[in-house]
Amino acid sequence: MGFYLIQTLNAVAFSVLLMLCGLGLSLVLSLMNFVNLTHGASYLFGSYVAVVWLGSGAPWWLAVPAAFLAAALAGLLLDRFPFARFYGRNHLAQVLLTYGLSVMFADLMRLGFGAEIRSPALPDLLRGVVFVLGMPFPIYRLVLILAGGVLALVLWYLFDRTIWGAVVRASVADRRMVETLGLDTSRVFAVVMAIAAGLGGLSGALGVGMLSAYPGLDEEILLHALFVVVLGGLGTFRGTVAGAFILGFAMTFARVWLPEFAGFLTLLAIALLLVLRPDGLVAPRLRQV
Amino acid sequence: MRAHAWLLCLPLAGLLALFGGDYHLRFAAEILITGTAVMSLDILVGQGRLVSLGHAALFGGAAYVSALLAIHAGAGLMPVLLAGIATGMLLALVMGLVATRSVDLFFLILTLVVGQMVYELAFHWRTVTGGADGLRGIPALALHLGGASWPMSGARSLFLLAAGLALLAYLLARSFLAAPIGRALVASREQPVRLAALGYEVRRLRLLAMVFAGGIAGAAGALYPFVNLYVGPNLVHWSMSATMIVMLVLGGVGTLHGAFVGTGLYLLVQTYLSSFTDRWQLLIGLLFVLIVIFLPDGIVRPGWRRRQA
Amino acid sequence: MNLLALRGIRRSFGALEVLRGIDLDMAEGEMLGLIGPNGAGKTTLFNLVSGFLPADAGSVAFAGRDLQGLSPAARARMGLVRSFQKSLVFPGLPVVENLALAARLRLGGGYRWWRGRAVAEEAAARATELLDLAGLAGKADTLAGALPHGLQRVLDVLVALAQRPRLLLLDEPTAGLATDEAQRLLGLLRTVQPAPAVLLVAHDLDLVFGFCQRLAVLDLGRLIAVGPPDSVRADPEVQRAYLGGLA
Amino acid sequence: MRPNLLTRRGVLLGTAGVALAAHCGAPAVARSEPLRIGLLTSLSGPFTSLGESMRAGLELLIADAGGQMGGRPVELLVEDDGGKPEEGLRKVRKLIAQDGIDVLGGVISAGVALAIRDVVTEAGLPTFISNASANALAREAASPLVFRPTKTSWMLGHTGALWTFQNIAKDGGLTVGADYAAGREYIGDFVQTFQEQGGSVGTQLWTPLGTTDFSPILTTIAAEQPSFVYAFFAGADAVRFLQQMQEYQLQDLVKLIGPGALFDQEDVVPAAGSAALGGINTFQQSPTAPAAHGFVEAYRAARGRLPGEASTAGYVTGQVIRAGLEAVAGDPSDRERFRQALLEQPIETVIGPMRFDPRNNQAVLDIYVNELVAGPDGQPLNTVVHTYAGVQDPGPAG
Repeated sequence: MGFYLIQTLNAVAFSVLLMLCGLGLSLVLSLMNFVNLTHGASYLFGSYVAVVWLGSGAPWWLAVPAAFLAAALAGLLLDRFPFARFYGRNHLAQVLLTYGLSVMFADLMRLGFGAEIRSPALPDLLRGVVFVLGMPFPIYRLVLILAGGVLALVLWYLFDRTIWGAVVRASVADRRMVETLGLDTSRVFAVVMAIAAGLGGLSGALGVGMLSAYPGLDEEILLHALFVVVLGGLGTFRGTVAGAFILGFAMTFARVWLPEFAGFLTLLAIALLLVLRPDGLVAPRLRQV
Repeated sequence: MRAHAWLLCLPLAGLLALFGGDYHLRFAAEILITGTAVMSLDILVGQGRLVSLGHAALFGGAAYVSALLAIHAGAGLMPVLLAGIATGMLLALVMGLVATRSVDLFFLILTLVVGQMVYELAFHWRTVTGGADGLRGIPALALHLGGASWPMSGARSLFLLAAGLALLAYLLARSFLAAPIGRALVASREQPVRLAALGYEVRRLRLLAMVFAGGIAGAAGALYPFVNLYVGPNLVHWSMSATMIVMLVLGGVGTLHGAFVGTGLYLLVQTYLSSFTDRWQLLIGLLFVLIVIFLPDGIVRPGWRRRQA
Repeated sequence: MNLLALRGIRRSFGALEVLRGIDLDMAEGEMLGLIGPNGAGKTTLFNLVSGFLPADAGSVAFAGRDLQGLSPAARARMGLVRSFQKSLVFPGLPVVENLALAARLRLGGGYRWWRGRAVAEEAAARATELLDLAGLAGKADTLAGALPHGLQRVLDVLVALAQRPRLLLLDEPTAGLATDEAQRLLGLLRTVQPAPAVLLVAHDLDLVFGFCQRLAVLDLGRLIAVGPPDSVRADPEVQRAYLGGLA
Repeated sequence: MRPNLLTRRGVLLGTAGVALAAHCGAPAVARSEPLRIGLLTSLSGPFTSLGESMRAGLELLIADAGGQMGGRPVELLVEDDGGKPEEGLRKVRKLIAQDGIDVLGGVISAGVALAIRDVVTEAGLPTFISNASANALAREAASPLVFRPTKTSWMLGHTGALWTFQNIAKDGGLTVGADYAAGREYIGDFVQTFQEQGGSVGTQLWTPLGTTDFSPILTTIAAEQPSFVYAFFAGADAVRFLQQMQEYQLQDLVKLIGPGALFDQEDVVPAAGSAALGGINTFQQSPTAPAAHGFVEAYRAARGRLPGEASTAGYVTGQVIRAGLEAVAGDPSDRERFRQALLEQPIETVIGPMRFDPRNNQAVLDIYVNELVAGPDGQPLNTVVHTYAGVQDPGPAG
């Protein structure tokens, strides 16, 4: 009983981590119809920033905002060049551009942060466990679940329930119309790109306590994020959350029950779901025709 | 112009075959074989705008089957080639059945997923595939014809074999694209909805193109083990598919022959530039991004870039 | 037997009922004009008949066969062919190839790789014939995307004709064309042999009234009048639908 | 210690100003001509940090040797295999045919080692596998000119089982490993020896290579409360496994033992931090082994950290090559003589005395049992608690 309760909590924590990774990717896809494969690099960048921050002795609770800001700044620069001229293009062009950039960033980060595995010095506050029915569960993961939940709510409110979100969506649907209203759409896009990249960095800072940071992690995270987002239905917010939880539970329980086939089974589940629901779990608002 | 470039290639290949050393011939054979697989990917990417991240699974899957046949049954050139083609086509069919309902990002992910399933199989089915260690001890290749038998294991004969395969595959691909099905594939890239309104089943068209490309990739894969005398799971991993796309873009999408140029460029940079700097990946990435940014039509229009020698 | 028979077609988008029970018949070779104000549901009806959208209720029968569940491509192969409001040619292919693409499939060689020569030649002949008919023979090798807008519209209709349709659904084929260009385009539909039945949507009422034997008027998802031009013109409900908005 | 952009990666470490001799044609041996050592290692891909360490280790030895071996200046040519056998093969062919190397060392990944085995054998190139541990290379894939101055998987799994059986528990333990060739070998050899000793092993858990989240396994461990866990992970997997063990507070509850890679002093311990404390491993190498003392200090001076397996392996490979060359007066072109010289006399290395088994050219090594205790700086330090002397792989017959 306690065993399965904890395994469920494990699955939830992992799902939240997947959701965090997918959110930034999903945001630019749903709002700007832009495929950003540099997202994994944003994540890893955030992880490194957090490691360096925590190693420097600065207040630990500022590590996450610092990672957010650093990655957001990088996103802002990327938006100016070269992303902006690819916003209206087809997915293929975007995939190629951002994949090439991610190869470059991976090598640059290796140059800057070294090839070694880096881990953060976590504050003692986050290191304890709680016992649930006699089984240990780490406080760090509880914090992760909480942070992920709050973040998801904030984003959902911001983009689905405020005028601000409406402006972004309108900018995508009919750019010229919004511009006649006197709004600068390129600034809107820049802000969204910065937030999305920042989210990548933020999830990197939150996840680094679990996954560490090392060259190659960017690709692993990108793959997970892509699975989550595509499974959910290209960049719908609810879909990303659903995709993350399905993948998180599938991966966790495949490892509990059939660990030797876990990799294959996870892929099979993704393929089956996408064959049954070719547009993902939640049909998107916007689609490229 | 294109014709001239090809006329130049033939004497070059001849010179290499006559005077090249063992190492250079093997290297050239690897470029030609990998290039053939990349060219088959160009049929999908360049003509059908179907960006597959699972193409290495077709190529590498055929390589595994070919290596296994050679190790366990001592198969010669013809059976190995046929088995490779069949494997490539079969895997492409499965991949296509799963992925051709979708386009763009969905297609990309579904081909990636199917390709990774092949990888999982190659990685975990240790008793057959050797798992992470791969297959080695591949016997020399020979051509058996009516009782007679010619060894094909020398670097020179492997090079000539690879060159023959590349040329044949190139001619086949050209005739495929010039034929009604190839024209329809181009049309499906431009206006899939309109094409459906003409009565074409776009899915069937994409499936046929994938199976055709899979056959070529499979033929190339069948020869690969004999050049390297080794087959391992890296060959079917998605990162190999991504590398193939990088090679394709470097050489020019939609040109067919650009695939060979790009493959050669990539492998040369990887082999030689990496002796001088740890940062060769940065340079490849930069070159790639510059091409994508400043030659944007390449993705849409075939024949956009003709490399003058 | 009717060539096309629509019975009780309904379709909504969310809370919006776009089509509320359409019954319509068309005979072989007949030219029927479908008119109605913007948003009346004309394009939706086209999408339902050609299979690009499923209907919520009702049936579509073509040449006596229920089309339920058939893909757009399958319907096209039966001879139920449509054009699009936004002209959709294949811009990267030469003009003659645009037509040959359609003709080859009709001749059973659309997916051929080898041994397709006979089919290809016949398709090319058919394409050339149509180009001659439209006076476009000189443009055969131009890329379709390089044609001026008017000629792209003509090409679009020619592509549809190259499929040898029994029924042609034309959605605003004359939009953006000068009157004489439009006249010539519709004239083409009369001269081509065998002449298909045509369901024509156009905003230029003079054109529709001039060319069609029968008219159907769609308003707010209902057919409010079906009949010969004169009786439709005199119909008070039609006058209200068209003039009411202005009054 | 990264070379600058566009300087030849193979640094000329011989006498300054020795011109690059033309390297086509037969390797004519003149005394003044530099001896070319090829190093195939990973400078991109998953084993990058190991590859950089291995390169640093070998460079350190060549510097210690004054850039000379057997009276000849030494030129080191480093090539990157990216952790991929296909790339490694191409690089080895290039080193042989184009650069005309005299000996080859390196190789991190077992896949690469097995892939190049036939090529170097065919070329008759004396080859030293510095790091890859696949048992096959000491058994069915052994080759007369392929030496392995490092362990086999069996040597670590076997000694791990001996130690566990004698000092930890005779039953009630479980194993967990990364599900690929190396993991299967280590765990399989551990279980076999453990059972031969009369012990019994409980559940065997496997997780995919590159597992990000170990929580399903950790909860299983927490539920089973085993007497010990024998685990094999390497690199980032090892760091994550140790940290997550600590996160779930299993570190103090369960005795953790594994092959040395799980607690590699250079690759894993700095990142894992206190999560590594209390662990036990069997390893051919240890920073606290008496033989390693001078090397550890020199390496720390050069790179500011303690050496791990890869850097030590790079150094040891250099020592072995050097010993062989000294014995043949710097001329390895007579392959059989070179081989005999290597087989005949034991070599003193920084991992202890080493001799090669004439059946398979596999090193017979002292295997250390290391316990991770807090070092002088508070960081966990692999500390030798026992030494199994002269451990020999069963070899081709085994």
